[in-house]
Amino acid sequence: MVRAIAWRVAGVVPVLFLVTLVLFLLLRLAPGDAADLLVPDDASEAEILRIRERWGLDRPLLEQYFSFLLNLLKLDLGRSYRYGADVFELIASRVPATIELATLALLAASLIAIPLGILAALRKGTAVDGAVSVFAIAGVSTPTFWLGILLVLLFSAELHLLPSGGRLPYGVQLPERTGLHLVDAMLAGRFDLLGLIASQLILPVMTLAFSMVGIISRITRGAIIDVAQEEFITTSVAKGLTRGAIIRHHLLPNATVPITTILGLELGVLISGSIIVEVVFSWPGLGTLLYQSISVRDIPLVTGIVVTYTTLFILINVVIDVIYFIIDPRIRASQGA
Amino acid sequence: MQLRASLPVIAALALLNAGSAAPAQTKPAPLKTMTITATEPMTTDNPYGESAAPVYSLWCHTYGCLGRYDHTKKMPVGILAEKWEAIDPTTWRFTLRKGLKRHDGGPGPTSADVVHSLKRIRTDPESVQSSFIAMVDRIVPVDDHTFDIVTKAPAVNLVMALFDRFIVTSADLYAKHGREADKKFAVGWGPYKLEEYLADRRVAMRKNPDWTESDGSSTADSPDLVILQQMREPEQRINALLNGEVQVARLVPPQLVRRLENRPDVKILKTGGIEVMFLAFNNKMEPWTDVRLRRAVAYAVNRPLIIERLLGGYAQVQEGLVGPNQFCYTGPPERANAYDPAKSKALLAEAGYPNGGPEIDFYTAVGRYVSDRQVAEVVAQMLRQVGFKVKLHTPEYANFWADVRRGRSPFYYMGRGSIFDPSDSSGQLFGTGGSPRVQYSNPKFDELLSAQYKEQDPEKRCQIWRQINQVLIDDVPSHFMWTHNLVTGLRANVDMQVDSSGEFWLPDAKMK
Amino acid sequence: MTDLSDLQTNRTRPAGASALLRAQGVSKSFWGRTGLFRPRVENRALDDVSVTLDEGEILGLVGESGCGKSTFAKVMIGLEKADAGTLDLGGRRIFGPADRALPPAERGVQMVFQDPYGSLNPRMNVHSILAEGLRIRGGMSGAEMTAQVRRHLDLVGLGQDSLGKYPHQFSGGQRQRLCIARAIITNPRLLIADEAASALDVSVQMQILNLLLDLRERMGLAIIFISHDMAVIEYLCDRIAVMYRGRIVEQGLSADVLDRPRHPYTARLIAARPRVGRRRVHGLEPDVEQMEAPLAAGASRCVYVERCPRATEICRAQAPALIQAEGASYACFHPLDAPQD
Amino acid sequence: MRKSDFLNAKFIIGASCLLLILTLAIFGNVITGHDPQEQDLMSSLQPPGFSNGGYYLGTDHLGRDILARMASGARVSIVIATAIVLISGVFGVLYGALSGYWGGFRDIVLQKIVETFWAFPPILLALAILAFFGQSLANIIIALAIQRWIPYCRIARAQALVLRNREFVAASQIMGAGTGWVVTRHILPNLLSAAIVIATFSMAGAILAEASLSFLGLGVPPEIPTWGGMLAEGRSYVVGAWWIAVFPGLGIFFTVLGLNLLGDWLRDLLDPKAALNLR
Amino acid sequence: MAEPILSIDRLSIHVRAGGGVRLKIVDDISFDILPGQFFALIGESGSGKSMIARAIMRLMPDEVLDLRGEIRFGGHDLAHAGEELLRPLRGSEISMIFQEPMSSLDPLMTIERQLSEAVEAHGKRKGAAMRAHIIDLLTRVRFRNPEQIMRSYPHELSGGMRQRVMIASALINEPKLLIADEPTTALDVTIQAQVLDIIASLARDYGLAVLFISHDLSLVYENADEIAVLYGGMLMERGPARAIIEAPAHPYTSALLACVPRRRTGARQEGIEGAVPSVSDWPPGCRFAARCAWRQPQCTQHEIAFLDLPDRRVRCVAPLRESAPA
Repeated sequence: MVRAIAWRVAGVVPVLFLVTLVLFLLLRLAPGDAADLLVPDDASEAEILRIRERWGLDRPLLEQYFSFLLNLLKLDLGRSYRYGADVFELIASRVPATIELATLALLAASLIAIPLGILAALRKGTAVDGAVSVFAIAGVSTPTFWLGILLVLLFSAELHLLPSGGRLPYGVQLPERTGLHLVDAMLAGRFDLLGLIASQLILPVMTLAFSMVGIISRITRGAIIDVAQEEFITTSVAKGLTRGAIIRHHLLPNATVPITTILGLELGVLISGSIIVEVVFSWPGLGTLLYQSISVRDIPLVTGIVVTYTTLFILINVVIDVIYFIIDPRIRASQGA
Repeated sequence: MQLRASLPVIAALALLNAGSAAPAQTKPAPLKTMTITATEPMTTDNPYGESAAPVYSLWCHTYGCLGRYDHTKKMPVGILAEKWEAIDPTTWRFTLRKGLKRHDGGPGPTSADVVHSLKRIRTDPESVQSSFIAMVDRIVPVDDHTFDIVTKAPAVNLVMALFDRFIVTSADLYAKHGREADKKFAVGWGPYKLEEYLADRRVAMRKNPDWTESDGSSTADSPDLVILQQMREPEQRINALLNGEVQVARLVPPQLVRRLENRPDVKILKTGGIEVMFLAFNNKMEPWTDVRLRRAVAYAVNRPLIIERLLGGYAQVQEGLVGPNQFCYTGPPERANAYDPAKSKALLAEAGYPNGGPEIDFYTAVGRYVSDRQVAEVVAQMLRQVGFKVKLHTPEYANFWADVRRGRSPFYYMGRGSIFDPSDSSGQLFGTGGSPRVQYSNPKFDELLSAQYKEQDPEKRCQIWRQINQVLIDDVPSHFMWTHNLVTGLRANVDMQVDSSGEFWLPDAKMK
Repeated sequence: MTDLSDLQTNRTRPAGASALLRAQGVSKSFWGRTGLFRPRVENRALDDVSVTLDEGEILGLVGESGCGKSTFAKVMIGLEKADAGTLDLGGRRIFGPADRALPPAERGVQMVFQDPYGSLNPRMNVHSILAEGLRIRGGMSGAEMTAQVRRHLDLVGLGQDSLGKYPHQFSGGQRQRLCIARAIITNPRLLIADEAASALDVSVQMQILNLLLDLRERMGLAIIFISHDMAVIEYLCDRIAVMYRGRIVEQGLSADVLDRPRHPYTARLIAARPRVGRRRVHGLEPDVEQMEAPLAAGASRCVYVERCPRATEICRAQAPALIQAEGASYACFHPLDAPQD
Repeated sequence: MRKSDFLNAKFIIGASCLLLILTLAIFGNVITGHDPQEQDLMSSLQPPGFSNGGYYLGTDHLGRDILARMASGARVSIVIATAIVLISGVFGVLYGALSGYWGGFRDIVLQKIVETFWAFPPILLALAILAFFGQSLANIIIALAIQRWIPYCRIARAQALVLRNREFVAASQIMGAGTGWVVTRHILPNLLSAAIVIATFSMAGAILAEASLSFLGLGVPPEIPTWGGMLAEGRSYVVGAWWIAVFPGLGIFFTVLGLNLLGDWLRDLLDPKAALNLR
Repeated sequence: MAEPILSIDRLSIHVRAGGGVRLKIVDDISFDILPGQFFALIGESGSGKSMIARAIMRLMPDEVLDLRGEIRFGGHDLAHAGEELLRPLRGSEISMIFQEPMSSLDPLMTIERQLSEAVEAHGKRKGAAMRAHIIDLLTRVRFRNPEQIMRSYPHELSGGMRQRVMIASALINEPKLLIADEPTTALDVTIQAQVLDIIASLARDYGLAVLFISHDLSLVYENADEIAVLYGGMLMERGPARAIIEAPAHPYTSALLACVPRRRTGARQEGIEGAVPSVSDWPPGCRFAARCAWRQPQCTQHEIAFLDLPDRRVRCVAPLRESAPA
């Protein structure tokens, strides 16, 4: 299994190479120059030239790319044009926020969607199924930004129940270990902070989760229905197992594989697609950082973030593989324990 | 990158309340905390690494700068400098305040620190501030607290150029720690101490107890703790203000102002701005070489209507570069480019387009200025009404700016920020050999511009400016539209002034 | 209708060049992994398989699932490439170590598959299905093609009204007829039927077997019929080759093999065949199926040793060579016609 | 409720939603006398009603007729969504079908490229394209299509991997069919129904994606009214002039709802397992 | 004569087909199974045999609209019993094995868990006793190494082995009736014979009644006590196995027997002409008439009633007792 994971991780190399190459070409060929955007309006041409030289923007494209690759091998992503800071550190300071948001959103969506999906599948063709369907579609058809705006309007500006955005207010002492606030608070034994952290998380998580409920409940419903048609389910009925036992022991475990697949894919999509929610809620995550760094053509930062996304994406896939491995003895056998 | 000083638990609790919007709790020693929204990117902790008014303002509050322009009193006032005078056309003598203590208990600012600061502006590889000191030749220390600034040419506007921008940092600390000093020893002499700097997210400052204003006025009511919280989305700024998460919401766009109206816990503060919005022509690109067409554009645009109906009245029509909020404003110009579609049509016919045309490409920045895209849409429509065949482009800002800066945009709507003293910006924008954005060349303009630099008498200088402004109005190298009003939302317990630059001086702010 | 079957079964096989198909020493291994980075394991699907077949003859290739009989079909048809051995069909070398393997279309071999549901494209109508081979080959007008299609519909006993119908409108047996029509429309010299009747109801199975016999009579078509059912083989085939774990363990004329099986495995297959009116030989083994390890290349033992009631030391020590006997050849140290030690 | 009634309900509601939108797209401009582009600052932010100069659904901040813009927006949104679905669908299906049919090394290489696209944050690609080629209808379509072909590719590949082992493919190969022949006659027709189901869902997604791009300021040029653009612009007016955002929001909701219901219906219809098997 | 353990009385099954059409796929079937009897239900595709098997267990697909008639088992009418009555019977009193051994076992569970689950569901044994019982059963279905089998997952076993596991699972609670729905069809012929032998010998050992469903008369000949032949949802012939095989009375039974391939010594064996008619177009009268070599005009005119012969019942106007094909 370790080998299988190693193999999977090794598979990331060509992908990373392609990603960086495409990215580099895109950013370098696109109009709009980082140097133009770094200096103030009234800067002279000489000033712009100086900046270009400083960041090596005057060197040939290939040379720039190769030095980037070389640095990447040393795990050095360079320095951000815009922030002047080490890209790796900048990203490290933002990644946990995005991961916390995406993971909780996925968790929330799963907790709602999977039971709904199961319910719809078990009551296939009834009004319950229809209601779940409509609820799911409502989630799918509401633009994320719109939902976010309305939620803030309602819960913050009017009802004053929840904060409108941001992660933690200033002055809250939370020693950062993982960067995931809920986890950090628990590690530090600051259970008093959990409510505060949760209050900050609730709206963005709800917004992000709502759109996923539809997809996940559909997939769950489909997976359960597929499994329910398998012969071994009939066998279990023939054995005289109770309905609950069949659902718990046979239906759900066998539906786990397709559901896990979609959850993994969704988490990947979430991590790279949470930009809008991060913008709406001023969430200091990777998405906003990417959005801003693109708009100022901060190439090292953009590249660094995309490399991070790609790596996270592959990691998620590895985790999914591990889950398959745990669930499914057939996969265990084919990959060698 | 983080300056996490330990904080009394009490503050954490106070903020916790603000954050969760629970009813205010009474605590033995309430800390007056003011959270202010920020939109400009706070990207680097290097005080010379960014060039934008809010960033200068931040460092002026913490490290301290030579002085600032007090928009209420309409005069420059010192911060670290207490006195300045021109001793000859190219030399200004400055005296630093004595008795200031560095936040870490170190000595007050000296001439050596000023010299060091100039050097950093010029040579720090991360510095992007060298433009505003372009006129400075050198700084000569006279004694510990006195130094002379020698300019390359006569520069009446030196003080205005340096004030609000020239950040003084400690030479000692930099000598000891180099660039690390900005991260770990971000201490200066200003009225606030920097407590936390999270790039692009949040800056926290605490009141410097040793600070006294140069005029001795009381700072007792000013906030103890000030947090600049980055919030780019206008909706969010409003929501946060209404929810009590922030006390000051800056840059409220006109369409959202109504959400603050008639709220007992919120007040609206309106300030005339100095960011001049204009329709710029590239005067060397067809068809804009023809002044008749430029004028036709100017007459076609109904500025008062746009201000009233689209901008909610939160803007002031601007004729020329020097409007009521600028330095040297001497009243309305003799001739202005008022809305007159008939005249516009006549000019078009005269220029050879009696039946509509020419086909023009019109670019606008998007999301950069107040309602920029919407304004451009209205302008395009108005131009069409007189006969222009307009194609409106809304490129992403980086591309827009790259094209504008390189002189590739023929016709565009944008703003020129913080024109208070119009000297430098007008040279750069409209002077012969200036930036290629406008490509305007008029010997008369150039001549007048260099004349005002040499004019020491403020009154006469402003008269020259009146002429310059008229040239710009008549020749329409760009058509000036308006300055937006800066609308700030304040919680009811906050009392403060926002300058026309959009900034504020925290020691003057009052909080209950 | 002349019944040629007696003639066929009584014919002695001329040795040598006149054979339609000569497969010699065909071997094929699959390389599987039990885990990444583990040494790959060779799994011999075909081990030194030699078979000959005359014009108009029906050869039954019999064996259980996984014995390699389908792999052999794929190798002959060109869908799999053999590792070693030669294949000659009608005097032409279609595969050999030094020769370019002929592409499937040029070999003159066609195939009918087991599953009548999976072997017809559900989105194509009968005309397109039957005409596909003609279209690919080209050089035929639309009218000619339709004529051919109609003729072959007749030949396999399907009505002309089927032309515009889709596969789902047919029963399993009718589909199998369509498959046969599709296979013979390009005039192959050899037809391989891979379990072509196993998935059908007994009544329909007999129809399909009879159709194959008809085609052999009318067109002189040579057929290799692959099955696990000895009864079907017995009914249909002139010659039988028994395959076990990639090897031919016994082959010969049907009557010889069936009446006097030498190899214990052959005997076992015969005993298992369902026959009405005769009681089956009960020889229940303690474990009817073992979990068998994949057979390594060059294993020097009899492939059947694990299940063979007659196995002795020698069977475990070396692989039996093919022994020629009257009417058949077999690979066994302890053939059933020899007294057991 | 029996299953078939339930299915029919899905079809009826789904089709009525789309019919409503189509009616709006076709007849919307007939009902209102206004031009969708026509600005009238003097009557900006008119609420909906019948006594406000014929602005039945009100006007936006520039005094443009919401109804006229809804109608044009419906057309544009439908065109955008259809184009995106067509481009991404055709490309993705072909790519996936070939990749799956070939298998082996070529499949690995092709799938690495897919992973690369998949790992890219979608917004980045859209932004890069819109930045590089400028904002136009065509570029929006390309920018969105480029991220949306992957689901088709995945399903097409998965199906092709199964189909290539089907016996009718083998039969075709034996008769000498080449890749082109097999893919066009045997693989593609058999994965079409799966692709159509994805297409209905994807079409809904495309409409939303366009709205999101507008929110980030990267939508279609301002002359072209789209629901996404209207919604994004209307967000500042949601308190006080709700109609600017609510109508396009409803438009999006009903279209997406309709498409999803039809997609569901189609999937249930095409699902072979759902059919009664009496053989 | 002993009381029948299972008694099916005038059972009809209706299903819903596309377009709201209602089809009767099982038509008025009656038969009894005595304790310890090996009862073979023979029929080709579309004869409705699996539907009958599933009706007894009430494991029917959604399409089934209703059951008419009675299925009597142990004093209950299973055709109209509720879940709470059926569940304790399933796997305990009546158990069932299916055609596809590849998909009848849960791929994610070890064999041991799947077997013990069946025991636990009825709470008959626990702990070590249960384990010993499982090992005993696995030995009885002729696994040489039961403990290894218990640790295995289904994918590690061949089709025949899985089917034997299924048999073990079905017998684990010592039921009174075993329903085997074509349990050997998917297996190789050699394995088929053995699996059948295992079922038959275990049934003898346990005194178990077996309802064995197959399309192949030749397969069940040796083991069956009683045979019922089904065609187009109707019972065609029913009687003792030996009698039916040796002297079939219904032309269909006879034709089926003729379809078992034999050595071809002269003329070919003729199969049955045509195909099984599909449910939607069953003809009036005898459903086999169209394919029958002895067809007479009255065959298609009215419903054919059962004819009670001394040793069997047959649904034919002219049973093949004396007559021979023309």
